Amino acid sequence: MTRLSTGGLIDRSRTLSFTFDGVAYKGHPGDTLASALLANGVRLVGRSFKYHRPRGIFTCGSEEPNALVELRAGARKEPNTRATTVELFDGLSAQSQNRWPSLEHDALSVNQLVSPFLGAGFYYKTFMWPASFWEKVYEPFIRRAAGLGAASELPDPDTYEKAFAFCDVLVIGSGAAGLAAALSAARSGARVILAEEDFRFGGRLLTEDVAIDGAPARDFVAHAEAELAALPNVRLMPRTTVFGAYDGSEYACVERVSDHVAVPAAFQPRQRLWRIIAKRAILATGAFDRPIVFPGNDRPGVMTAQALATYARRFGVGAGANAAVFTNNDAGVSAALAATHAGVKVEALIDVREALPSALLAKAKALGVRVITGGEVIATKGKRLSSITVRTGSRTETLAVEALGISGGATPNLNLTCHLGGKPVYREDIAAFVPGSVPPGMSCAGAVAGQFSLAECLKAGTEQGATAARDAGFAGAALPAPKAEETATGIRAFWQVKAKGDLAFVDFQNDVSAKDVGIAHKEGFRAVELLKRYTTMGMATDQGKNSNMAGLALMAELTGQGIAATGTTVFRPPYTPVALGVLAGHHREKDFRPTRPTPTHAWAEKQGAVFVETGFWLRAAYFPKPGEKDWLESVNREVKATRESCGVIDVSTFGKIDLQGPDVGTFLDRVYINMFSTLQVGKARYGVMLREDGLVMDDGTTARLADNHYVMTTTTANAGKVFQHLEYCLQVLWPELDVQLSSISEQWAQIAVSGPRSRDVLAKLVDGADVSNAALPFMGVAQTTVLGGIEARIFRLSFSGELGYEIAVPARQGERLMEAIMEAGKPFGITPYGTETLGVLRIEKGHVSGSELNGQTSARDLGMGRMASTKKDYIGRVLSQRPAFLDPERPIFVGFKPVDTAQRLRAGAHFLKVGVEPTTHNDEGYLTSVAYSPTLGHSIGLGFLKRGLERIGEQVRAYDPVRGSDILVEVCSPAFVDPEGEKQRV
Amino acid sequence: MSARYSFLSLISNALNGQTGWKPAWRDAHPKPTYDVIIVGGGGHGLATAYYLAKEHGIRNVAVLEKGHIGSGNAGRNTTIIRSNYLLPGNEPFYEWSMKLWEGLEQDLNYNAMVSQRGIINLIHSDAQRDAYARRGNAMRLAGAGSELLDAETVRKMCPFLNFDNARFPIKGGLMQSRAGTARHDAVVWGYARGADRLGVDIIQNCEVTGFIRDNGAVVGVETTRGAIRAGKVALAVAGSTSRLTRHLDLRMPLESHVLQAFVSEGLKPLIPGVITFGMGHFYVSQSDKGGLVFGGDIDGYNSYAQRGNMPVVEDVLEGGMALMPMIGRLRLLRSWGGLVDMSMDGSPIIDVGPLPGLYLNTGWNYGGFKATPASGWCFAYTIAQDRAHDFNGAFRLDRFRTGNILDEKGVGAQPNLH
Amino acid sequence: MRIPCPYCGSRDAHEFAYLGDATLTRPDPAAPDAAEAFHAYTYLRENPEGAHREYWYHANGCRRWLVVTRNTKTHEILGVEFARPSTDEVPA
Amino acid sequence: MSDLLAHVPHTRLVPEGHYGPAGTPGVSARQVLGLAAATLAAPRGKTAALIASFADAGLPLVDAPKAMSNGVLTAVGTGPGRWLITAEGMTGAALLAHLRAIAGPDAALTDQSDANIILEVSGAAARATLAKGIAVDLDPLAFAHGDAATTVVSHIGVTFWQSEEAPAYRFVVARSFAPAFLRWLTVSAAEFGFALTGTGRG
Repeated sequence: MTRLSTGGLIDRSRTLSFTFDGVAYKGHPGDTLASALLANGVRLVGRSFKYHRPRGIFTCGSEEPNALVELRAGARKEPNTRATTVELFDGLSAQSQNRWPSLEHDALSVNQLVSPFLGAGFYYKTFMWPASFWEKVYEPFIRRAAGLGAASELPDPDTYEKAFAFCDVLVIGSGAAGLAAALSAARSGARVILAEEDFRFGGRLLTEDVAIDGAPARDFVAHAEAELAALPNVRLMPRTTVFGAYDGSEYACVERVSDHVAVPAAFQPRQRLWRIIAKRAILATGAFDRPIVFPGNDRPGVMTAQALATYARRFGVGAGANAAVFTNNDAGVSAALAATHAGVKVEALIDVREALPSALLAKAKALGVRVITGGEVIATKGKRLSSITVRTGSRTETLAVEALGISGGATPNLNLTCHLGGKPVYREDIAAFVPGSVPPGMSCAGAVAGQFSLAECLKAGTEQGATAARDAGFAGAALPAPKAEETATGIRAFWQVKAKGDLAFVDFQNDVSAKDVGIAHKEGFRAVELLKRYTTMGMATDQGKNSNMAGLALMAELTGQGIAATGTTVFRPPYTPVALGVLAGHHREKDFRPTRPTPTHAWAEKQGAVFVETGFWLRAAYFPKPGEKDWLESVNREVKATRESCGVIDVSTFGKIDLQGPDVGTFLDRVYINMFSTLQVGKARYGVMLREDGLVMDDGTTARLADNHYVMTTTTANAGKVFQHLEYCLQVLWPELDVQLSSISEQWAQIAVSGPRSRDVLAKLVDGADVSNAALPFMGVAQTTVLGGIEARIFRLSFSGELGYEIAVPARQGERLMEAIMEAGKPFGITPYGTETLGVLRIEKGHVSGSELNGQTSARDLGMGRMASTKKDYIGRVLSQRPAFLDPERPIFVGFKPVDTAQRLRAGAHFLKVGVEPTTHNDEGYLTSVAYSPTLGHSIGLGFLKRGLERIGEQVRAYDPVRGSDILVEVCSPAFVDPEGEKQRV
Repeated sequence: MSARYSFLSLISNALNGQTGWKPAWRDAHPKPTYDVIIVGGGGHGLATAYYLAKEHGIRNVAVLEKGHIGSGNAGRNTTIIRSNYLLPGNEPFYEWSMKLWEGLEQDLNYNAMVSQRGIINLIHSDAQRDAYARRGNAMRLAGAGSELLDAETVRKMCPFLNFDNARFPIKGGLMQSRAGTARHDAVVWGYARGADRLGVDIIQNCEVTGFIRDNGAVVGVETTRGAIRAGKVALAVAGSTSRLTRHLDLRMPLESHVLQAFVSEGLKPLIPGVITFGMGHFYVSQSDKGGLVFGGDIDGYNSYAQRGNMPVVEDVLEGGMALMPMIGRLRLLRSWGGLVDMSMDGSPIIDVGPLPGLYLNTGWNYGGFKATPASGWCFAYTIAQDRAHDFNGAFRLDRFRTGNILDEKGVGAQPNLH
Repeated sequence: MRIPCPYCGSRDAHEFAYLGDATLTRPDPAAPDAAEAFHAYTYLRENPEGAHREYWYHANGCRRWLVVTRNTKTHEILGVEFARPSTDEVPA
Repeated sequence: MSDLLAHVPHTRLVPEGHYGPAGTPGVSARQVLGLAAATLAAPRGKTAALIASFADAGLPLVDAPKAMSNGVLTAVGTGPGRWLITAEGMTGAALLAHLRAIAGPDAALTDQSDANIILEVSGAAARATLAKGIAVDLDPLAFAHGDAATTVVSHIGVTFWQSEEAPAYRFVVARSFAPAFLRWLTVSAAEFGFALTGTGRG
């Protein structure tokens, strides 16, 4: 056990139980999984990606590259979870990953032996012989060996939410700079959000052994948190990671609402996605302690000096029985001293520098820490660190230690400044990249901006908090920054210990070593992006937070270009990995998109309808009756009943647009290929509209209710698109036209009654209106009432080819109308039908629908070229006259029937001349829609065929190899039933 | 020059501490003149240079790249290769590309990790099945191979898909088993190395800033590294095409848009091949390294910013969670944005002209990666022969004038809908 | 990305439907060069890197077509106005 | 996957009841029944004249996203020169006739009484709930009593306005989208305790 006897922000009065790889351990509230593992003496936690080297806990934060575990089990298993960010809870279970058969004895650790082969770019140079082996042998092996943790493969049982927030000042990070910024902005009255990825506010102040305004830093944190929590204009968001900066001062964040408990509480999501729109943002995300490259720098027990100090001070944990620290900078020294002060036995402080600030030396002396200046760690030993070898000049010395804190300097955590294209700039004086240009409205305060001393952080935070609030319109009095002593921040740039021996790692998780950087250099992969891609440096789950700096410094040394000229790779969202589920929120499975029921949905359910998704709508597909063996039998019955007597269907899903104003007629003439200004009041007309490129956009009927009042219908699929198009025409193309549009799709339920007896049915519904052929002829429209006073619009239209009416009533009356129709039609055996029968009826009539209006066909292709008026211009007219549109070879809309009528047509079959090879060159068109016609007793189809109209009676092959079909069909007129259209006019 | 890779070279380098490797391609300096200048050191430009040298013996070729090779879309895509197109003008071209993929690694002596693990386009309605049957049959006609799967077969292959609680039920799929993925960067490096070995100059950090004109003809380019003349100047710069053609007072049938793509943390093998959702904007595959590589729709507005916004991120993952609710606890590691050259009908342009001495390769929309080999091959042919090959015969610039448009989706002249 | 709609105020861009280049004018269909003019109008684009005038439709808002001037390199919104001439509108 | 609504068909309104932890609900919603509704649009270039006519008739229209009420009618700006007008205790036809009398023959009037459902959402946690889907700042400083917005929530277009200081909000949701809207509202409000009335027993 390495729990220190005192100290730490943990609740020692309470004990939490957890397991790792099945072994039970205990920790305390306030622990992370990492601190609890260390407290239990567990140092070997994972295996690396390529060589399966033993790895431990390297950091104390979200940048952890090594300590990845599978957290939880079953459907809640979370692979690749950083133990350093997991808040310990009672009952937690975690497993190590990427090892077999066990973490202690991992078979693939043999990869280390062949590491001389496995340098950067190895894969690209090999596995090519013999050619067939890649997919069968090599790749499956590589795939199994690669990857990190394993997914549960079960649906995620938890819920997620999304939310929006707006504020004047968003402060990201709650260390010294962040707290100071939040305080000064909040005191001005601005709406402030303080987001902190940790479960505790305070950042480094929880670790550092410093005083603010004369009191311990932790007291400052507690007071600041209390003041902010009490202010109504402040929202504190712990456990919230700002992971992306986006356009419009928008910041995307994940709030981990329930990750710190075993299972989310009732009615609580696991996580919540926030999109925060902030007038100003202050980035106060601090800096990471970065590693130094030296042989064996990856052994469990080696960690950042910052982590060593944090485990000691914040968690009361010694990372080992004893430790050493290896650094090149004052913060590393301070960390060593802080750890010592907290009770860690630090055997030696090894600094590459020859001289250290005297104040630090004095502190070290007072604490009894041995200081080795001008020293380097050149080797380490142990599956779990047992010793290090230190070189001072020509002398080497081996020290037995279980932990080694390393600090190569501070790397500002500036990820978010890059998301809108900002490029970091290198500062020689602090040996670090600092933010270059930042997103609009953002400023950086504290260590992220290269301000490493505590006093600087507090000052910068206070000033920028006030400035941001002022920019957002809140002029508060400038308050003094909290006071703290200047902390030492000296550094000597130092990246790599030059020593032979074990691999010296740059990127721990991806096993990229200094040697790999050398290979990339030799082979010309010298630009940072190429270096990254060739070696995979920086592509691990820490996204290069630990590795990029040293990697590019090594490359800069090899090229002699210098670090500034070498540059750094670009950071992109997310700042840390984000659960995919939270990005979907509520919209998953059946709630992926809204489900739109029709006005008669409940009625159709009662009739036993089978429903089908039609866009967002759910429509009745058919109405099976007991004893029917399949859908076809039901549909055949529905078709027959409609053709012979009467059928009924809800067609409310069609788009319906109300057009009012003196210029509607003119307007419609310009959007339809045919004329509408000449339409008589009380009449409807079928119209086709094109896109400007001359292809058909949509079709439908439009009726004239009054001189200045029309009602248009669109197809279900294009309702929104057509409305948008009409508004475009009115507002952009012809703003001089006085036309007002309203969608009335939802206002009216519309029910089609079709068949020879439909007039008899209608007559029973209307409140006395004359519905005779004379009074309400084909394409006539009546505005009247039905069922004793219900307002109704009756359109005498026919999609089925039969005598038919579409009756529209206010949507709440839809179900009542349907029931009344069924009652009125009972004597005639009225039969409800769905989209399947609708399809059969229209295919029998040769009417086009979505399969033909596929956006690739012109009016001429559809056999409607003659509908186009030559007396006017309309959208699409000019471009529909292009040569290819008039090419006689162009596939034209015709009908098809099987030569052997026992055979079945299938949509999607292509047409070939008889006797030719099935090749793309010989492709002559395709079948768009097919149906079994109960009226004709065989399969029929519609489609497009080259020179189709000239080939009526010809036999062609309908070639459908994907369904194993290849049959002879005869080209025919698309109007299979009642080609003269007499039935609809009776 | 980079030596041929073999067992021997690998072993000798293992023994000498990996010190024997040579640059994969020379870092060439521009010469005053070339027979052909290819602007753009992405996959298409480098492949064009390779095939010009290999197939047409034209080796006095420079590839000019404003940054480093592969820094545009070649390194920012989702690595999918497939030949499952619908239209007769498209499908034979993509099938030729697939055939070139199948021999690419032996041809280049470079392992681009071509992995033919298949693609399934999921079907969610009867109408969609018909549309996919039409496509599958078109693929068969072009010799590409395709299979129409029923729902049960899809379930056996991908039991993790949401079959039981789906907003849009899965009713089957169209599969091309030869489709799959390739390691995108390796394709760039393989072509660069191959072209270099045949004598092509690859010139990085050389941005074209203008064109040299002679009597209307294009006879060279101005660059940040000086003027370079050439008998033929070929553009293969994807989303930057309009930026260059502006110097020639040409307006192109193109808009530059942003397409975001995503990769998860590495995982043990989870999904086979490539899967596309038919009712949302989501497609996914798993890389050799274990990351789920996925994407969806373009952001939908003109952009040169190489980054997108949250609504599309959410839209993609809503599709992902609708289709594969097992991915909820897996994590997004990285997202990025590519600058895509959306054409007005969603199909590419590989053509001679429109000015003498100028050759165009553009309009790849969000699908240029899979086309890389055939694009290079056909563009090389077109440059060398001054006419299109049959494979790219439909990819003419004047098709918008004549009406021979190639609109696979049927959405018309609005690039953000393709 | 947020678009300051002149009617609705600042709104997320996903409420809007994008069309594209707003510098184009529908040509005179009766002009002798109408075929070429419509080809250019329908298919050819300036596609600038930088300021771009473009049509956005506030589909989930006031249903107005807007002309937004936006920098395509930075996504910064430089200006927004109603597409329909302002003489038709009455200030609030 | 939410178990909360596992039993509620996606085609039905979420039935009335209490959702979430027991106790005083933090959010309440009720379907407001019996309202007539219509869209009113000014003829081209005649918005000012139309506003004047309504001012004379005692309904001060504002050409902005605001809700204005004269006790009988509530007019909500939905776009330039365009309003959604709701009325209590009137049929759609009567509302249309009433508006026609004020607006004159040229204004476009369309009955929408059956097109939407109207929901009133209120309670201490109303803002926190609505923030889970509405990308409009609802802070009292930014969106006050009488302010209105047409926007999208959970892939559903809505028009809403703050109808009471307390706060309470009235939502107009297209009839076919109402089940999906209520699903979103219910799962979003449940953590605060959610009382839903007026949607029937399911």
